[in-house]
Amino acid sequence: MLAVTETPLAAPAPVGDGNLVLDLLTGLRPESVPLWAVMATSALIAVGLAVALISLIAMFSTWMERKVAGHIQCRYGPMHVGWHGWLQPIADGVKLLLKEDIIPKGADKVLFVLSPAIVLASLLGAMAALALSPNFFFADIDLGVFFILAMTSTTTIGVVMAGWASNSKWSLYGSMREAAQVIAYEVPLGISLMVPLIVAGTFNLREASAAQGGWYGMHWFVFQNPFMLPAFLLFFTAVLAETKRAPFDLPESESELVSGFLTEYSGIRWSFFFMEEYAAMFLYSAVGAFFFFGGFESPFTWAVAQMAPHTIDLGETIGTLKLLGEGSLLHNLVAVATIVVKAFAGVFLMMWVRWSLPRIRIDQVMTLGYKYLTPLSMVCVLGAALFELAWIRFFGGAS
Amino acid sequence: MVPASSGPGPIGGDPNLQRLFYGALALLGLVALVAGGLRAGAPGVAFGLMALLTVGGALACVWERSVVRSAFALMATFMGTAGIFVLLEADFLAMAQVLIYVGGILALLLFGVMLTPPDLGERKLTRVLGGLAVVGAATIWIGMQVAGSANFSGQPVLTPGETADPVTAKDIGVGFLAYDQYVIPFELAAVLLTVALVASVYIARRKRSDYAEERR
Amino acid sequence: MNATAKYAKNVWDGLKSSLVGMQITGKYLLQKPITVQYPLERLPIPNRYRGIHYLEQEKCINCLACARACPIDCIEMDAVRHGKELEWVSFTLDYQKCMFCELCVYPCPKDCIHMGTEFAFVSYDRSEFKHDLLSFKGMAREAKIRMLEAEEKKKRKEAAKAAGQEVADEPESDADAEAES
Amino acid sequence: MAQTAPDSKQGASPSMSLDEARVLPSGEREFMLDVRTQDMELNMGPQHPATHGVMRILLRVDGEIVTGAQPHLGYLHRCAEKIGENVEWLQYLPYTDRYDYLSSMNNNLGYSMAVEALMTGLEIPRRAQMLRIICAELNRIGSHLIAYGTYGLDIGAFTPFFYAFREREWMMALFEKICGARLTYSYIRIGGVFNDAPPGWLGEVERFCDVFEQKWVEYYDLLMENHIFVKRTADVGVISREMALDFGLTGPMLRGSGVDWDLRRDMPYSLYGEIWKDGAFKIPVARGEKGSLGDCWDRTWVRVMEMMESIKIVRWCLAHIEPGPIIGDVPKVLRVPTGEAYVGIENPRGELGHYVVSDGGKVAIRVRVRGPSFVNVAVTEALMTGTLLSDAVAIVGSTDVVIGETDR
Repeated sequence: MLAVTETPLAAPAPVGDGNLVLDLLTGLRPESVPLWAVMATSALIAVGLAVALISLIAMFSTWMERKVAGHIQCRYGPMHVGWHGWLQPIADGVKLLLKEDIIPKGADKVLFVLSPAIVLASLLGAMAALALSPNFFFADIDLGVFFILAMTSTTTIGVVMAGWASNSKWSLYGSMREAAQVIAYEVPLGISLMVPLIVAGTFNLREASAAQGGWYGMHWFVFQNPFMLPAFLLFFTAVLAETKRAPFDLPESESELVSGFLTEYSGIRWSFFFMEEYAAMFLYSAVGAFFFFGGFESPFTWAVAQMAPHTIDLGETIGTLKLLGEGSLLHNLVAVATIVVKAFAGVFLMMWVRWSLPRIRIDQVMTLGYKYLTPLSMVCVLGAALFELAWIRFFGGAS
Repeated sequence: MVPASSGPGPIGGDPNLQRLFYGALALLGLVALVAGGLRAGAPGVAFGLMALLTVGGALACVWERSVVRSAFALMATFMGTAGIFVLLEADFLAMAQVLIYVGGILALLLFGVMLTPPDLGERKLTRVLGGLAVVGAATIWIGMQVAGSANFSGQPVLTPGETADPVTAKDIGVGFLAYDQYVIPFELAAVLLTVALVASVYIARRKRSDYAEERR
Repeated sequence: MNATAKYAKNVWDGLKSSLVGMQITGKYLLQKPITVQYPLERLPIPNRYRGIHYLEQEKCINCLACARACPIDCIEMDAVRHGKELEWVSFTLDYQKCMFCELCVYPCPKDCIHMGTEFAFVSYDRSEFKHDLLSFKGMAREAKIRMLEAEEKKKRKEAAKAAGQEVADEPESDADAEAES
Repeated sequence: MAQTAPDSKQGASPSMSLDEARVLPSGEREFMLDVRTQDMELNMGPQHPATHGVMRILLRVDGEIVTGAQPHLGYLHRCAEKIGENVEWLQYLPYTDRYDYLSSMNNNLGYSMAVEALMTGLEIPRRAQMLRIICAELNRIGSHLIAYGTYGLDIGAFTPFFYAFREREWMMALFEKICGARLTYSYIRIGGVFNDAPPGWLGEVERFCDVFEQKWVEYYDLLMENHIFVKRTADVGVISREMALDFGLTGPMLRGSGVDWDLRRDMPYSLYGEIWKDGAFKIPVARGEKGSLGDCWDRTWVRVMEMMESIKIVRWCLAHIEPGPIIGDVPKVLRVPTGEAYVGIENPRGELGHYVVSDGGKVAIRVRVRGPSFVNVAVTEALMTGTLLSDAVAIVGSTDVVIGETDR
């Protein structure tokens, strides 16, 4: 939807703003098909891709989580389905699909069914702002990060709804904790993101990534400002709380609330919440990668971009296809690989933390959010801004 | 903390009434979508959808008997409003709307509302009638105002000599802070909200005499 | 400790102890797991393991010592005695009750009931937990032959007695030779 | 600590004065918002991850704050004491395995010693005593490992549990080699032990001690020193010295409150008196290092430190063990002389007392067990009031109850 309304409909000229799918479709368009239909098709393709991406991420992440947990705990983890159990998520998915669909008797049926949908839909919306490579993205939103923050904050409502609709006291506890926790941590999350935003000067993920391309692709924001690393630690902590990961997994703290807001859920509805959790982890890790660790930029991406351009002609309708050089196919592929590796490195870090640390109590979660993270992130923003000012004032702002 | 189902009967009230209401809502939505599509193509459909979310959410909020459901219906209203902001190319406003209203205020609202036991006598005609009269009068007045001033031809209204670059909603979004004319009302609204918050806490406060009774 | 120092110490402690914990778990992440893939690979089970019983039926004399020693009376045995020989009807052990305490093993005068190393015991039906430890029912072939022989000898003895003759006992070796023929 | 028992019919019974701020032991002031709320009854258990079995705790909660708690027992009652009055002396031994199934060796030891106390003239060989102590102390380590690991689970840390189980697995493999069972050993018999150690077993125990000492450091760093863990457990569920004595707490619960009392030293049995005189081990007593004395952290600390002391005892025994007989002169059909005896021993969870009465026959006429968990769990009711729901879980975990023993 956003892709449709983002560019003015009347103006035909630069349609895709460099988006590969949209460019391809526009190139193939016969005269009789209106432009908005092409853009709608492109948007639908993007939605399908986002759904597939979420499923893939969730599948790989569950496998990874079980493997990481297993090996940290001197176990193997899943081993039987496929090589080292890599097909286990599919087996689990089939099992979850075939499970009996249970809705508790006292539950509010409408809300009970609706809440997994809301949770997953809001995350799908957030995925729209994610750019996978410089020329492959769903919707080029100027306020990309802001959009992601806004959409992921909506999942809270879904979780609260799940807890309420289950009509179980444990679920209610889970949803109350979720509401309190997310409200508390959205503030430090946003403020700690301000630090790279000050340096980057843009909300857009692609532009932020492009700003880190110097130094052979290693001119990342973490190296640009001394306040960036503490800001990243604060951001990481806030992300753990936002995605309900241990040590902040209070909404579903197993040992206290049985399963929290998930207590009454089973089967595929239950798995929707987990898909959301893992996709949110990936998404936030990607945001962290874009705004702290160089986004698409790495020495590999830089090397590919430096190659001499090489194009092949694919006929009149499609036009030319760039194989090497900046903005080429190979460049995009390397960029995709870079960002995926970086994002999964973040996911791995979250898992590592989860399997190492105990859970925090709810009042300590509040204390940590309001008394530690928020002021510290404000200090970081102030320091980063002053540092930038001083840099520009005394060194001519060559950063 | 009383669960939703503690009242007599199903949560939503009479199932037939529920069906009637939501059927009418779906019909309204269909009308909105078709009308929008016929009038302005794809953006029209998008607007119809957003209008349905906004208005339907508001209606469901008023209709629903369970307070928590009402609060959840509010989410649709907020999202619809955000969508309309997007259609008006006020992206920042839309996202701020979602972030603050859905992620923040609605969650806080739910926090409070979930602690409230359901009011079983809330849909009595005598109680609803007064509110209905006020709301109806307001609707009629706003409708008349809109009908009098709206431009249905689709063409921009230009006074002779003015160029076609009017103030967009995007500018209004920024203007809340930039233009002097909106700052005072904005701040006043903030003060009013704070006062309301403090007042509600004061009303909900447990008095010492209450303890004394319970301790006995 | 004033408030500021406490605040800083909290931040430092939280960060440091988390990193120490992650260092320990990270160390194990790279090591080889210590568990085994159970159905494919089994850990060795020591000889003294108290698993499912087995019975050396030929030695057993139906003395009920094990059944008496059992704290929960889960052993039941039934045999018919033909002179010195035993005809087995049943020797059941109810594994729904059995708590594998090994108290049944020690009183056995013939050392014929043992506990094996088998432990996996899965069934869809509870009645299957009542195990019959007998490897054969009735009598062993040799025992039967011995019994028939003894009976025949008795008959012959009686017949001889009836005939008024005093016949000396035949030597064992002859009896064996006859049995084999 | 005046307590108001939660009453399901009446309204809230606030445990503390709501219009005053509660002053925490650390000096911070905790305020309660003065908003009208309604109390809710919450059934924690019988099936709940934090109740360590089938215990049910009826909580009365005001939001996250627990205003009343009442543990309900009896879901695992198996009439163990009555069975003891119906089966022969030796036949009761497997039942003792089952009340505190995490420390069966100690239970066996307690019961055997109670019966031996009646059998005058029965001398237990020195090697049997040594083997008994080795097994009991190894089992104490295993039991404390479970306590440590599951407490980590209660607090939300998964991994320490698996590390604890790794070492416990080895310990169980050792027991499997010496007696053939992994959980319900029935190894220590009246008059001695029933099997000598297989060849090489003592060497393996030595290796276990070596490895365990290295791993123990990791346990301590991973959980005990963790800031989150400290914050979750310090100043939570504080049992004062007087309160501990009033509730009759024993074992780590008592020592966690700073009372220096251990039956192994103060009422020595078996060879413990000799080992203590040799200076082989110490009794860890909590000092309130991270918070106030007697909090959950102190109790866990006592357990973790006791593991190391047990290792020292095992090492002493390994150094002094000599070949010899392993069981005294016990008749096959046991007839215990008339009399009554009470023997209390230091179990991992506290004082396990066996009171047996004999009329000279093959069967006891009375067997009574004083289970430490049963006594210790009573204190949760007093501790939980006024804490948060998460603290309630932490408190139940820190009492380290085994439901098999509370119910027997």
